[in-house]
Amino acid sequence: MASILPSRTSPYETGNIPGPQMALSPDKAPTIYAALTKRAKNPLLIVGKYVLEFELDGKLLIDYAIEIARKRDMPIVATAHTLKGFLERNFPAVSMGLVDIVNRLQDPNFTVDPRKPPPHDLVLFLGITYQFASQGLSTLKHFAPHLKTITLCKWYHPNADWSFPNVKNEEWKQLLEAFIKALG
Amino acid sequence: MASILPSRTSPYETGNIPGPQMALSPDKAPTIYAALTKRAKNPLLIVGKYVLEFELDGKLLIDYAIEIARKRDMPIVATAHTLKGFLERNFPAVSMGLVDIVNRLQDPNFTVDPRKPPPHDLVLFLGITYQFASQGLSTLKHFAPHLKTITLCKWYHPNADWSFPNVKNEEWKQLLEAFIKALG
Amino acid sequence: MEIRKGPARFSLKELRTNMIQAKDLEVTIGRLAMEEEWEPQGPTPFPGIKDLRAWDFKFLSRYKPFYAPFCDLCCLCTYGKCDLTAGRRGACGIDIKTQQARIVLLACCIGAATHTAHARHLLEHLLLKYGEDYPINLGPEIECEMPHVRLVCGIKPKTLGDLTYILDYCEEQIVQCLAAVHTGQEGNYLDFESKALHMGMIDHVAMEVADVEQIITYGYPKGDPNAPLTEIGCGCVDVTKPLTLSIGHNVAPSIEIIDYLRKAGLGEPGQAIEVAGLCCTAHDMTRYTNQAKIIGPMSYELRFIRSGIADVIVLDEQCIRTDAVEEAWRVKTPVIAANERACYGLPDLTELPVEAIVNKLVRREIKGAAIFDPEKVGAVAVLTALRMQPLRKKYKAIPDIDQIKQAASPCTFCSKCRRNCPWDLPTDEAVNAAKHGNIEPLAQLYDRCIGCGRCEEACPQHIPVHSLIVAAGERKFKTEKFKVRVGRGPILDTEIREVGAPIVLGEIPGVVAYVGCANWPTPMSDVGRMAYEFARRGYIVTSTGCSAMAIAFYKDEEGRSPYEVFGGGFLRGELSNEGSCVANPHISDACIKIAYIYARRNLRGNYEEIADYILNRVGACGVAWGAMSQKAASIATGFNRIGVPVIVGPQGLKYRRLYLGRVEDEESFKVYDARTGERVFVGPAPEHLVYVAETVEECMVWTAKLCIRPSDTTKGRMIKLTNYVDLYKKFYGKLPEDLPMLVRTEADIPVTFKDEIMEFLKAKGWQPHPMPSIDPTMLERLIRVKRV
Amino acid sequence: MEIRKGPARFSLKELRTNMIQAKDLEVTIGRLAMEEEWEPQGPTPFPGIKDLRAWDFKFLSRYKPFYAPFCDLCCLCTYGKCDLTAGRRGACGIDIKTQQARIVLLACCIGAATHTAHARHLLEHLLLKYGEDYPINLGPEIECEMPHVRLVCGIKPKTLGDLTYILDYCEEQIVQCLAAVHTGQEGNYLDFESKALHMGMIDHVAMEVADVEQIITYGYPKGDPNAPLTEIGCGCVDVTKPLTLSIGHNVAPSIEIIDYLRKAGLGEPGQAIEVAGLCCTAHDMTRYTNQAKIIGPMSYELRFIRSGIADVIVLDEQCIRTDAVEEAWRVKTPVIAANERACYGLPDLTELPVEAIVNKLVRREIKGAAIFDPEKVGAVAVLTALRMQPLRKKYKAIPDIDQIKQAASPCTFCSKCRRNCPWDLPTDEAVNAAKHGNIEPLAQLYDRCIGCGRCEEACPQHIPVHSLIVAAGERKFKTEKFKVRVGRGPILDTEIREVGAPIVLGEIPGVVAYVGCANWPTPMSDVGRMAYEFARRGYIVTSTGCSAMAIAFYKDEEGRSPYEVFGGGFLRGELSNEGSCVANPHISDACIKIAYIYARRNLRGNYEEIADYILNRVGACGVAWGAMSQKAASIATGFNRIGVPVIVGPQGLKYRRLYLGRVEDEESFKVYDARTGERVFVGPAPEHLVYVAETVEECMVWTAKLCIRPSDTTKGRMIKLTNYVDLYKKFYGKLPEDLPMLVRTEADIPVTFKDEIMEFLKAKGWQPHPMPSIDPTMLERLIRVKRV
Ligand code: SF4
Ligand code: SF4
Ligand code: SF4
Ligand code: SF4
Ligand code: SF4
Ligand code: SF4
Ligand code: SF4
Ligand code: SF4
Repeated sequence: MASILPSRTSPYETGNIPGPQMALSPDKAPTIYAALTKRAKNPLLIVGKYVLEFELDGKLLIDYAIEIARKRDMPIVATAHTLKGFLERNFPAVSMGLVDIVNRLQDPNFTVDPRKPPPHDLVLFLGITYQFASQGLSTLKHFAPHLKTITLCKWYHPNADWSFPNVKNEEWKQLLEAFIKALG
Repeated sequence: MASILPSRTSPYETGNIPGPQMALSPDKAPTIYAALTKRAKNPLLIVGKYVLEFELDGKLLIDYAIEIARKRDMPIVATAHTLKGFLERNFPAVSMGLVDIVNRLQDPNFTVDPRKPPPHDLVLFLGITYQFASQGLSTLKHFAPHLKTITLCKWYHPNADWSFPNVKNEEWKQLLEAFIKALG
Repeated sequence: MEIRKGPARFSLKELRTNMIQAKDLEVTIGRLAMEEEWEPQGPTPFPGIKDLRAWDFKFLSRYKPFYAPFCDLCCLCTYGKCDLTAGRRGACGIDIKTQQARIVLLACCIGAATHTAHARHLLEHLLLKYGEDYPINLGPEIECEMPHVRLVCGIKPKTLGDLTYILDYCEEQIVQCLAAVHTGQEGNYLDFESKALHMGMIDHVAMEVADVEQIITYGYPKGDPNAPLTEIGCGCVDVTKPLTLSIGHNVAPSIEIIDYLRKAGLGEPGQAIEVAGLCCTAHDMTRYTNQAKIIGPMSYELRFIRSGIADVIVLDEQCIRTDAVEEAWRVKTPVIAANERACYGLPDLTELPVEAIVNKLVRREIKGAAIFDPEKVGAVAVLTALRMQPLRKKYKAIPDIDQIKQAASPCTFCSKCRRNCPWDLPTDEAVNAAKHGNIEPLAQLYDRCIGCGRCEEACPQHIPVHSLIVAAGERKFKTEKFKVRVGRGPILDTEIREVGAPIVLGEIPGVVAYVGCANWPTPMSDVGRMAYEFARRGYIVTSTGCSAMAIAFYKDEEGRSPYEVFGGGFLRGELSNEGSCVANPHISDACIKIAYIYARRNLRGNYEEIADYILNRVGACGVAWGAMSQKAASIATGFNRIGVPVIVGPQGLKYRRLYLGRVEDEESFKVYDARTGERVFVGPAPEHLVYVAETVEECMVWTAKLCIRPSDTTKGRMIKLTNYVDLYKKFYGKLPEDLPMLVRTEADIPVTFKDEIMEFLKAKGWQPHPMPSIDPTMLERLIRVKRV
Repeated sequence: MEIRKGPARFSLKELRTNMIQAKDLEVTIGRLAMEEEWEPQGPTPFPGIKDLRAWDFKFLSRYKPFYAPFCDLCCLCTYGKCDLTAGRRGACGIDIKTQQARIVLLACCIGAATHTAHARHLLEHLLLKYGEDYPINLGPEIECEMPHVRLVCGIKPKTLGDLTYILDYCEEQIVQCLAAVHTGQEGNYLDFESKALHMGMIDHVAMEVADVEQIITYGYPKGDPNAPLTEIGCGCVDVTKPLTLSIGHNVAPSIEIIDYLRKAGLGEPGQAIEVAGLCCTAHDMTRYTNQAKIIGPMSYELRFIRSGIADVIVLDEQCIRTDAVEEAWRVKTPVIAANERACYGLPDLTELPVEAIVNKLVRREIKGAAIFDPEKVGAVAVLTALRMQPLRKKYKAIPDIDQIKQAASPCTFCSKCRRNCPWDLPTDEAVNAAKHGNIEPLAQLYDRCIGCGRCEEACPQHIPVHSLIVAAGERKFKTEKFKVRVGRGPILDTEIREVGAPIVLGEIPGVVAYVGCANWPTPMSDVGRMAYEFARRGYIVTSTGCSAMAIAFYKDEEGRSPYEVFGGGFLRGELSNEGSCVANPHISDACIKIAYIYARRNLRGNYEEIADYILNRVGACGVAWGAMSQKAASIATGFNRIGVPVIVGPQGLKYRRLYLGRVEDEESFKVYDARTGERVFVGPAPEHLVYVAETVEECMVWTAKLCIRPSDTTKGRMIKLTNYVDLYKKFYGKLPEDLPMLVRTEADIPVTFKDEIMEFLKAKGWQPHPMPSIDPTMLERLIRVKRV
């Protein structure tokens, strides 16, 4: 029979079905995402409150975020109050509310990173409240045709262009580590 | 990137996304559907206007319908004005509008076939206008928990429990023939 | 501000409040017709949500709501999206059935609001122009002039100003019902349906107000069975002349265009300037002067705008393509938005002088202007058309025939166009054929395409698929020209006197109303094919809106429009166009007037009894073959509440709800015989209140069937069955299975099929019914002799 | 029917019609306050859709609509579903942006309709009880008694009866705007927004009517800063006594319960019988007598019904769980539906004698009864509770603590519960832990769970997840009891006189309003945490509805409720509860009154100027941390139109639209200095009109920031920056980046952070602004000296 929500690549929240366009979630996600990130001219990482809350085997998500950003010399936008964590780690994140950054990303003349010409052509999401992130991704999907989005959370995010599947922490950690590794 | 409507197993009509529960469309559909049909205690075939209009290599869809029904000694409900075709072929179809039969199928005490006890536990759809069928399938999905639905059309029908994928006529013919063959 | 003379007026809302205390007293206030003892007040004047709930529940126990959920989710509040699949409840506790009913109510609220807002807005304009004392006079042959208002409100308005109160009431009820849609309000599907039915009823009241106010002030035909014929089709305009195109439903600015022409010495429409319309506004322009031209229904909007023929476009309200301004800009046609409810982001230039606005438009400084003064719209539209016409001849967005192949050449045959087409039209094959030089498949789509443009939106190659279809159908497009009858408005009391008895007795086999929008499954001429067939069979055929237009696109074997073949009366075998969508209540009004004039039932505040009467005795059936809009949903629901069944085309299932009977549940199809109080099984008469047909053939069979009523005399039943059996045999190939229920005595059997049917009945073990002729009612209180 | 004495009355709609012709004449009709020369009439009395459009477009050019589509599809008509992904247009031509704006308008129409219908329905009841001449009197300290009505309508109602006209107007406008939602109507997102803003404004007018009518007739506190404290929480009821539970927003039937007790000699609530309420009805019961008890916000409905404590449940309207009747039936609590808008399919027993209804309910012949007469509801509810109480002690749907493990045992750890939870609460882990004997994780969810029940709907094992959470939190559930201040109603003119100047000058750092529903991202006590923090900092803190309740659930270090700690005035460092949701306009009214009383601006029909005033000078900010409903959407939008920014919680993005400024676009953040006509950049003051915060910390920082206004004096700015910088540093760890824009001169710099900030500014190359102090306005016409 038909079943509700085959687990891995259906929207994490049961009802979060946006429409015909839903994220790809390829088997070799870490490698593919790393390739996309390396190829991108001006990628950006946006992180939310969970980077200060989620731990994977004792390592806070924020430390993954910083590793990722460093690998690619990519700016981080720290949403909500997460700036504090970056300051503690001496990482020069830019503080901006999720909707503020998403709003600006619709503008092809905007860049967080003054060293690189606009627009941001790839945006990665990590650690943002699921439904909040989903709505932000929706804005980008509809109104920022010049960029692609990747989510690195443990939830399948239909509104992204690319998303990890729904996974438990164990596998998530592997995915994140493989991604970091593939970033070179 | 994410793309709109990967072809085979996304709703045939672009916008026809009902929700989290969408039809399964397995690789070995003909065999599986034949097994389901054989296992069913009181299956029913409902056909619509296209059985008098669609031809596959010169053979009208109505003739496929009759073959299928005969294999399994299954009643056919002929919707719209399709009864005429069955009379011409001396097949004793029951004439009823799609919504009339779907309405009754919600009732677990209803059977078209007086020889078998209610309810119908499996309902096959063939040759009904796509969106009309889709809505009828929706009613059954939500309000007829005692039955499963299979669509034999060349469109992926999300509201069914089981559906063929989106195919061109060539492949459709093969699927139908394989199904008939597998019915034994 | 002038202080009005005469006695004081009270708002109906105040009256209602007080009437709760003074239910059985007669109201005698001010100038409202209430003081007249025209009829005793019935039980439910100005009914609120709860007042007709018992009636709704009664007939909903026979015609149970059938739901076809269109979405398994709900996204109405921030708890969502909630998954309601197969009975799961949302965060507010709602389940899928209740949710569907809720959305139905929402659609009906939107529909009723649209007509009410339209009526209110037009009324404010007309009050300024004609004054509040302007009398409501529909001519000598209409004494009972606003049956729905009388029936529902229990009052008899006499002047334009009185209509204000009716709309107050409609607005209040709409707001009450809309409130029930809120998260965490109504929680039962039957109650949602009862409210939807309430909105349907209110919609008919509001439409009646809207049409009557324009009929009386603009001098439209007042129920004229011989309303003149006029032209419809893209080919009916002289493209060498400047052309103003009005789109929408609220005719005020278009009337001002015509008046401006006259005042400015530019003659009648069609002389110096062509004045054309799309959708209902076009109907209403021709009711003002049949020199105005009707381009076609909503499905013609995109093609006509893109043709670049219009020199100026005036948008009023409703049924406007929301990309109209962008499409017009592409072909350099300036746009005027003339209505608050559809401003299109255009700058409000109402306060600028006419000349200044015209300059801005002609110089393309702006895509268009919002002008909220109809008179100014009239002037600006005409002057802009005059100045644009020489400038813009060459602009159009539809390729020439010889450009089709090239335009089609990037096609990859990916079929995305087709999969995004609401009707699965084979655009992929057609474009691909055109790419290879054969435009015939494209041309064949011309008649079937409803002009929605979704194919183009989906094409990754940005091929203008719809434009290619129109280009391939160019000859047809440019030359097609048909005859349509001008909207006649209400039905005459004299006609009711003539047809009342034969309708109730069944000797006129039925009243069929073709109504609603342009989302047709088949070429729109099929609506004409159906109308033609039923008029030919002696049914009374009526029509409104886009469907009234569609009928004109059918030609009989001699090339005549149905309107040319049949008279325009509400008479046996005639075919009338009542007018625009707001003319729909003239059809329900005709049913009400049968009860009033023929059966002498009181109307005043007496809704339940009249609805019961119509359901059991007036063999009327609506057909909304292309119903698309929320308005169509509320109109159909209003027909249902007053007892008239409706058939919709296959997309109608997306309205999410039908009312279906199950005749095998005999108890539910029993009525009282008012003479004895006995419960009598009446068979499927009618079987359903809203039904969806898949094909034209099925639709025709069901139209005949849904006209059958318990009150039919044997002669009447025989006539109805003759039509039903004949159509059934023709399209389905045999006798209908439900004949044993429909044939009550031998005398009911159609002569033509006598032997065949007798044999069939015998085989089925048919026995004559004990009581072929009854005085049917569902209301216990109408039983004259109580059962012992 | 009694004919009313006194001069004639005219419906406002008539007046509006005529006023179009007579714009500048004074209206002197009947008893309406219009005749009084209390103020010259402003430019926009009774504005229609178009009349404030220019204002909307003006500030929307700064605060541009930001859309987060919640669905890529549209399913509103039978052409659909249309795929609108990334700019594809639907069959009607609409695109995704316009579609989102359309849905926003729809939500605002529903919200405004709900309050208007509520106000109308309650008014009809009150008119019967108190008569139309009942004076509108809010006590000696409120001269300006209905600021929104004065401002919007340009009239000054004096009696209960006069309110009818205001609602007529609201209903008309709602219907006009709802009509614009119809397929093929409005086609521009800015125009949809303008209409949504219009609906928000109308909503505030309707709420003002709704609250004033109950304040004056029921004798609620009339702006009493010392309104008494009362109890809230499941633990505040004595479960040994019979208990009536009212759920909803329309207090009429609950008042009748209390009156019946009194009349029947059963004393005050809490003596013989507990009278408790959930949602806003509870607020309004305690405004009638603080012996009534508040159970809690909407999130407490399911748990409290399931607890089986209630002996009868009275549903009035709004914020009712739509499964309430089913849930009540499970625990054998009879239900009374007391409102047309929420009948729940229950039989209408209004006409039966009280005793007969009670019998049916007590004998469980029916699940409940619809009774549309509030007085009868009062009697039936009390008598039913008395008779049910001994019968039904043992019924509840929440397991005992020792049954949890067994109930959890079928859990397969499939996580479907969690994936269906709106807040992704770890129900899977908690149930699984309980299965293995550890109920602590379940208990920990007690405070975070919003009681929606979606977890249970998803569980394939049918484990009652929510009930298990409540069972695990049993001790808390049964004993929790807090203090809340009774809703005080309007703000006193005297208070405004005291705080007007310091607010406008910025010396009171802001007015913060905690409003809206129970869809909270974090435990509801966080609302209290925020309110506490801002009251402590000297802000004026106000609250309504579920948020006013949530505040009570916070305890400070000494275990005190914020309401116990802070005074209840509209004063520096105080915290007031205005009342139920319909008390929201008292907050916007306070802003309006600042303009009126402190700044002596005219209110009458002068909306634009006052909104401009508030946006530029009144540092107020709404926080709707758990906003869920359509009402919350329209309330927030109404705040926006009058110039008050709002912050919503993370789910608020599902409303689909924010209004966000981009302060780097300096031109958009320039205002006129009314004294010179010069354009002055004012920085982010305020930066956004609707903002979504992800965390409480972010919300607090933004609350402080959104109170900053161009009118701040240096002292005022310094105080506001002190709070903003302090919070920012505390939660974000450094100085805010936008300081260079906010610090205009050195004198603006908070003393506490002086050196640090100076250094920071220097590093940024900051220069003092040329014009620190201005008379800011966005309206050209208010410039006193025209720029040369
Ligand atoms: S209205 Fe009810 S079902 Fe719809 S989203 Fe809100 S909570 Fe869910
Ligand atoms: S979508 Fe475009 S490319 Fe694809 S088949 Fe249609 S016309 Fe050809
Ligand atoms: S414009 Fe015509 S062909 Fe294209 S999608 Fe619409 S109906 Fe189909
Ligand atoms: S029939 Fe439908 S599409 Fe046509 S004008 Fe009326 S509402 Fe519009
Ligand atoms: S109801 Fe319509 S808008 Fe809502 S989720 Fe379903 S398709 Fe989307
Ligand atoms: S309203 Fe427009 S976008 Fe929505 S379903 Fe209808 S045609 Fe499609
Ligand atoms: S009831 Fe509580 S735990 Fe269950 S889904 Fe709702 S919020 Fe989550
Ligand atoms: S859905 Fe039910 S079975 Fe699955 S994890 Fe949750 S409680 Fe356990």
